[in-house]
Amino acid sequence: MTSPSTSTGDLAFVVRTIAQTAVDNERAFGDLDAVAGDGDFGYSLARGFEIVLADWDTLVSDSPAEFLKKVALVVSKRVGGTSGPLWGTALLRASGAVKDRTDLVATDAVAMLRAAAEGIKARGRSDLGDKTLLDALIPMTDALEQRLAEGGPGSGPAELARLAAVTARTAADATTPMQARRGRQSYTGERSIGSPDPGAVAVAVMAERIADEWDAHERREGATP
Amino acid sequence: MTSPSTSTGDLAFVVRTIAQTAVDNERAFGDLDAVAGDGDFGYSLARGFEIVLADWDTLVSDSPAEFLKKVALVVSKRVGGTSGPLWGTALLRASGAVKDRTDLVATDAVAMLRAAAEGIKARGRSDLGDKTLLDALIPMTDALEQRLAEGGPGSGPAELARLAAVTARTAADATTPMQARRGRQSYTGERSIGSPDPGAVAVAVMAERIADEWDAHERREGATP
Amino acid sequence: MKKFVNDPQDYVPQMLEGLALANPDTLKYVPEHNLIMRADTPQENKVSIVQGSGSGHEPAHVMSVGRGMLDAACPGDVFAAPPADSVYETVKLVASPKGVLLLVNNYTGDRMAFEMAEELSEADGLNVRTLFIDDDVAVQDSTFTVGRRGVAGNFFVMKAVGAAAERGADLDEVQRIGEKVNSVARSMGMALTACTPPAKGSPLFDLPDDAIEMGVGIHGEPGRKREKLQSADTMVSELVSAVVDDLPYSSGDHVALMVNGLGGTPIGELYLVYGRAHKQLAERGIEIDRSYVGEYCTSLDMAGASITLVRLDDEISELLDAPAEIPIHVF
Amino acid sequence: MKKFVNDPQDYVPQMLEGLALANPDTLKYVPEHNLIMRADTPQENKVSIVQGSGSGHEPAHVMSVGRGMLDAACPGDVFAAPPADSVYETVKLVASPKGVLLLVNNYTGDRMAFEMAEELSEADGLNVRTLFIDDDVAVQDSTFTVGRRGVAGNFFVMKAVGAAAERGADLDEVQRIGEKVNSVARSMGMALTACTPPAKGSPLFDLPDDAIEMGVGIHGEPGRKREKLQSADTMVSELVSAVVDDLPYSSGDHVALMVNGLGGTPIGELYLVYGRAHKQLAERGIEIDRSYVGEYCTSLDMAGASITLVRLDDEISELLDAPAEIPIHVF
Ligand SMILES: Nc1ncnc2c1ncn2[C@@H]1O[C@H](COP(=O)(O)OP(=O)(O)O)[C@@H](O)[C@H]1O
Ligand SMILES: Nc1ncnc2c1ncn2[C@@H]1O[C@H](COP(=O)(O)OP(=O)(O)O)[C@@H](O)[C@H]1O
Ligand SMILES: [Mg+2]
Ligand SMILES: [Mg+2]
Ligand SMILES: [Mg+2]
Ligand SMILES: [Mg+2]
Repeated sequence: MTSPSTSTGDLAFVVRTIAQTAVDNERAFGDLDAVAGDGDFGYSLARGFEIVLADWDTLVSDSPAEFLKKVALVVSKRVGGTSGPLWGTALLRASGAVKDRTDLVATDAVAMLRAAAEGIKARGRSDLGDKTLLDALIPMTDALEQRLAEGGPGSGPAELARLAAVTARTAADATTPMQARRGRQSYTGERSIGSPDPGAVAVAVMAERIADEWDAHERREGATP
Repeated sequence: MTSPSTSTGDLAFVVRTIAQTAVDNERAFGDLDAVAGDGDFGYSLARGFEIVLADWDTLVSDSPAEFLKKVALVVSKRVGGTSGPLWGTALLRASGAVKDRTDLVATDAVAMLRAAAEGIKARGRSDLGDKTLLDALIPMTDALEQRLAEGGPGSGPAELARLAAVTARTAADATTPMQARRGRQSYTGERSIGSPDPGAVAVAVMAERIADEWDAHERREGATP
Repeated sequence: MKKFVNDPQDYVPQMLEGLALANPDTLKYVPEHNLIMRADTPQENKVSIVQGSGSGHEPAHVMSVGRGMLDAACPGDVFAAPPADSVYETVKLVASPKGVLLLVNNYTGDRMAFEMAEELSEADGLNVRTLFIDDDVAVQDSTFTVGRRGVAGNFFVMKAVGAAAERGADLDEVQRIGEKVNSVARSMGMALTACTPPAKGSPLFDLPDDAIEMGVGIHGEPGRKREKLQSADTMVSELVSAVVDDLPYSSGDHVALMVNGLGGTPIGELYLVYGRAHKQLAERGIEIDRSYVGEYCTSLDMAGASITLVRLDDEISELLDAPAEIPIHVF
Repeated sequence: MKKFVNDPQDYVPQMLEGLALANPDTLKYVPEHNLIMRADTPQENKVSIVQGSGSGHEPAHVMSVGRGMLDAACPGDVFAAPPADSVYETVKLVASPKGVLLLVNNYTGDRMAFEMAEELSEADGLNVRTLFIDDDVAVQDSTFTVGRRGVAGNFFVMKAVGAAAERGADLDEVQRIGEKVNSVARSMGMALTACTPPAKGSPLFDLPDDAIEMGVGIHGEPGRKREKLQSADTMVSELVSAVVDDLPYSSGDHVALMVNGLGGTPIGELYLVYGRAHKQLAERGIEIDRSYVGEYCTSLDMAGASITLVRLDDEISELLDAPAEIPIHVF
C-alpha cells in the first residue's frame, strides 16, 4: 500500500475500532451525557456497535459501500435515541460516497466523512456551532482535506490519523463553552455551557484510538511502506 | 403541706410537667421509636399534650379525679397509635383511683400509678417484661410504695420524686437487652434487642424532669416544709 | 426531606382536602374527625364498611372510599392508628340499619382504637362488628406477639366485603366473606429504602446501598432481617416462596396475584417483578386468574414491593369482578 | 442502585414481558421489535394509534395500550427513542385500511425515528400520519431549539384520539382532534430528586438536600433552573403560574387539571399538590371540570410532579369521558 492510498483493510480497521471504542466507553460516554442530557448516549451506541462486533464476519465485504451499508443497517436497527438515526444516516451516506468503488484512496476518507457530516446536518437540522458531534466531525474533515490538498510530507495514513485525532480533540474541547441549540441538551438552556458535547467527545476518543493503533494495524496487515 | 401528704397543686405540677416534657421531646421520642418502630411516638404524644397545655385553664379543677379525667379525654381524643388508648386509659384509671377525693397524700400517688399500670396492662394485654413503658412504670411504682411503707427519712415529696426518677431511669435502661413482645417493635423479632423501649424512656425522662423541678415548684407554690 | 409538604402537621389534612376537591361528587371530607366518607352514605339497605389504620398507606384507605368499596376511612396521623374517638365518630356518621363492619389491620394500636370504638358504639345501640386482617407471613403467629400483621391483602378484603355489602348482604354474611378472604390471603414485603415521615423529616432507618430489609410491614419499621441487595429474580423468589409455603398454595390452585409497590418504586419495576413472580408461580403449577400490579397499600415514599396471593373460588372471583368506583383511576 | 432489576439490559424486555403476562387476554408482546400491541389490532374500521418515545415513562406508553387508547407502543430503551426500524415494524403490524396515526413527543430523537418510519411506511403504500405533542411550557419555542417538548399532556392526546378512533373517525378527523387537544394542553414539571436509569446505576445528577430542579422534562435531564426547596404551596404556585400564563388560561375557562407524579412521589403528596393547585386555579376563576391525580408520564424513580391543564370544550370533554380499557387500574 502506498501513501496516500487507503484500502478496505484500513476501512475495516477504522470501523472496527470505532465499534470497539463505543463498547469500551459505554459508561464514560453515558456519564458525559448525564451532565446536561439523559445519560443514555453510551448505552445507545454500545448496544448497536456490540452487534457490529458480534456479527462482524457477516458484515465484512470486498465492497466498501456494501460493508458500510450493512453496518449502517445494524446501527439503525438497534440504536435508539437521537444517535440511532444520526449515526445510521452518517454510515449510510459514507457508503453512498464510495458507491461502486473497490479500492479506496485517502481522498475517499475525506469524501466519506464529508458525506457523513452532511447526512447528520440534514437528518438533525443542525450545523456547526450547535454543540453537537458535528463540531468535532467537520473540523476534523476540514483538516484532513486541507492537508491532502497541500500534499507533501505529513500526508501518510498514520500521520493523517494523528492529524484527525488532534483536530477532533481540540474541537471537542472547544464545545465546552458553547450553548447547545440542538438535541436534548438544548432544553437546559444556558446550563449546557461548561461541559463538552458527548457526541463531539466520542468522535475525538474514536479518532484518538484509531491514531494510537494505526501502526500496530499496519504491521498486522503486513503493509509495505 | 406536710410530708408525706401531697396536694392538687402537686398533681397539677406533675401533669403539666409530663405534658411539657412530651412536647419538648417530640423529636427525641420519635427518634427512639424509629430504631425498631415506626417513629411516630413523639409526634403522637406531643399532639395530645400540646392541647393539654393550650387548654390548661379549662382542665384544671379542684377535684383531682375531674382534672385527670378531662386530661384523659383530651389525650384519647387527639393521640393516635398505640399511645392514645394506652395513655388515655392510664390517665382515666388514675382518675378512678382518686375518685371523690379532694386532698391527696403520697400514697394516693402510688394508687394512681398502680391504677394506671393496671389499665395499661388490661388495654395492652401486656405485662412486665414485654419491653413496654410498663417496664419503667411498674418498678417506679413499686419503689415508691416500698419507701412509703418503710416510712422514715427519705419519704418527703422531693425525695420521692428523685427516687421515682432514679428507679425509672434504671428500669428504662434495663429494657435495652429485652426482646419486645408487644407493640410494633415486636414484629422485628430479635432486632428489638439492643435499644431501649421508647415508652419506658419517656416515663424516665418525665420522672427526671419532675424530680429536677420539684424544688422550684415547691418554692413557687410557697409551700412550707 | 424532599417532599411536597407545607407544615408537616398539615400533611394529612391537606392530602384529604385535595382528595375531596378532586372528587367533589362522590366524597366528603370531615376535617373535625379527619375522615373521608362517601357523599351518599349511609344507605338504608347496605351494611356500611369502615377502614382506618394510619395515614401514609395511600391509596389505602382514604382513596378506597367509594361505591363497591369503603363507606368511610378514618386514617389517623401518619403511621398512627386513629384515636378511638375518631373511629367512634366515623361509625356514628355512617351507621346504617343493616350495621357497620370495621376493617382493621392487625396492629396493637389499631386493635385498641377499633375495639374501644366498637364498645362505645354498641353502648349507643349501634350494630357494629370488627374484622381483623392479618395476611403478613413475615410475622409468625405466636404468643409473644399480637399475631400476624395486616398489610396489602386488606385490599382484597375491602373489595370483597364492599361488593357483598353493595348487593345487600347482611352483616353476618359480609363478615363471613371478609373472614374467608382474609383466611386465604397471604403477603410478604421487602424494602429497598427506608421512608421519610413528613413530621420526622428524615428516613426512619439507615439502609446501606447494598442492603435491603426483608419482611417489612407497612409503617416504615425495619423488617425481619437485613439482607444483601440481589437480582430481582432472587428477591422475588424469596417473597414468592415465603407466601406460597405459608398457606400453603398448591399446584392446581387458582389465585389472584398482587404486586404492590410501597410508594417509591416505579410501575415499570413492579411489572418486571410481576413477570418474575408469575413465572415462578406457573412453575409450581399455580394458576393465576387475576393480576393486580400497582400501588395498593404503601409506606409513604419507601422503595420496595410486596407480593400477595389470594386463593380464589367462584364466590371470591365474582366479588372481585364486581364494579367499584374509587378515586384511584387513570381516566 | 436500589432497584428490582436483573441484568440492566433486560430491564425493558422483562418489564414488557410482565405487562403481557398480567394482561394475557388484551395485550401482545412482540420481543423482536420490543413492542406491546392490542391483541385485537388492527381493526378494519378503526384508525390505529401508535405512540413510542422511550421507556422509563410508564404508564406512558406501553401501559396505555388498550381499547379506547393506543393500538401499540414501541417504547425503545430507557429514555431513548425507538430505532426507526422498530417504529416501522410496529406500523406494519397495526396498519389498518383506515390509516395509522403516530403520536410523538417532540424530541429530536423521536422526531427522527418517527419521520423515518413514516417515510418507510409510505413507501410501502401505508397511510400514515405523524402528530407531534409539545405541551411543555418550560421550554421556550425558539429557533435555537427544536421547539417545546412533549410531556404528560400526551395522555390527553392519546385519550382523545383513542376515543375518536374507536368511534370510527377517519384519519383526518383523528389527527384534527389530536392537534386540537395538544393546542390547548400545557404542562410544567419539577424534580425533587434525580432518577437512576438501570443501565447507568447511579442518579443522573446530584441534587443537594435543599435544592430542586424546576422545569424538567421526562428523561431525567436537569431542568431550566435549580431552586431552593420550598413549601408545597410556593412550588405549586410556580408551576401553576407558568402553565396558566402560557396559553393563557383565563377566568371562566373550564379545564381538566392533572397532577402527574414523576415516579418516586407517593400518591398522598400528589393529592396534597392537587388540592393546592385546585385552590390556586379557583382563585383565578378557572373552573376545574375534570381531575387527574396519579402517575401518567414518569421519569423512572424521580421524585417530583408536573401539572397539566387542558382547556375543555364539549367535544374534548366527551372524548375524555369515553370508556378506555388499559392495564393501569386498581380492580
Ligand atoms: N440535531 C442534532 N444534530 C446533530 N447531532 C445531534 C443532534 N441532537 C443531538 N446530537 C448529538 O447526539 C448526542 C446525544 O445523543 P443521545 O444521547 O443518543 O441523544 P438523546 O438521548 O438526546 O436522544 C449529543 O451529544 C450530540 O452530539
Ligand atoms: N401492648 C402494649 N402494652 C403496653 N405498652 C405498649 C404496648 N404496645 C406498645 N406499647 C408502648 O407504646 C410505645 C410505642 O408507642 P407508639 O409509637 O405510639 O405505638 P405504635 O406506633 O406502635 O402504634 C412502645 O415503646 C411501648 O412502650
Ligand atoms: Mg442522551
Ligand atoms: Mg410508633
Ligand atoms: Mg404508629
Ligand atoms: Mg435519550
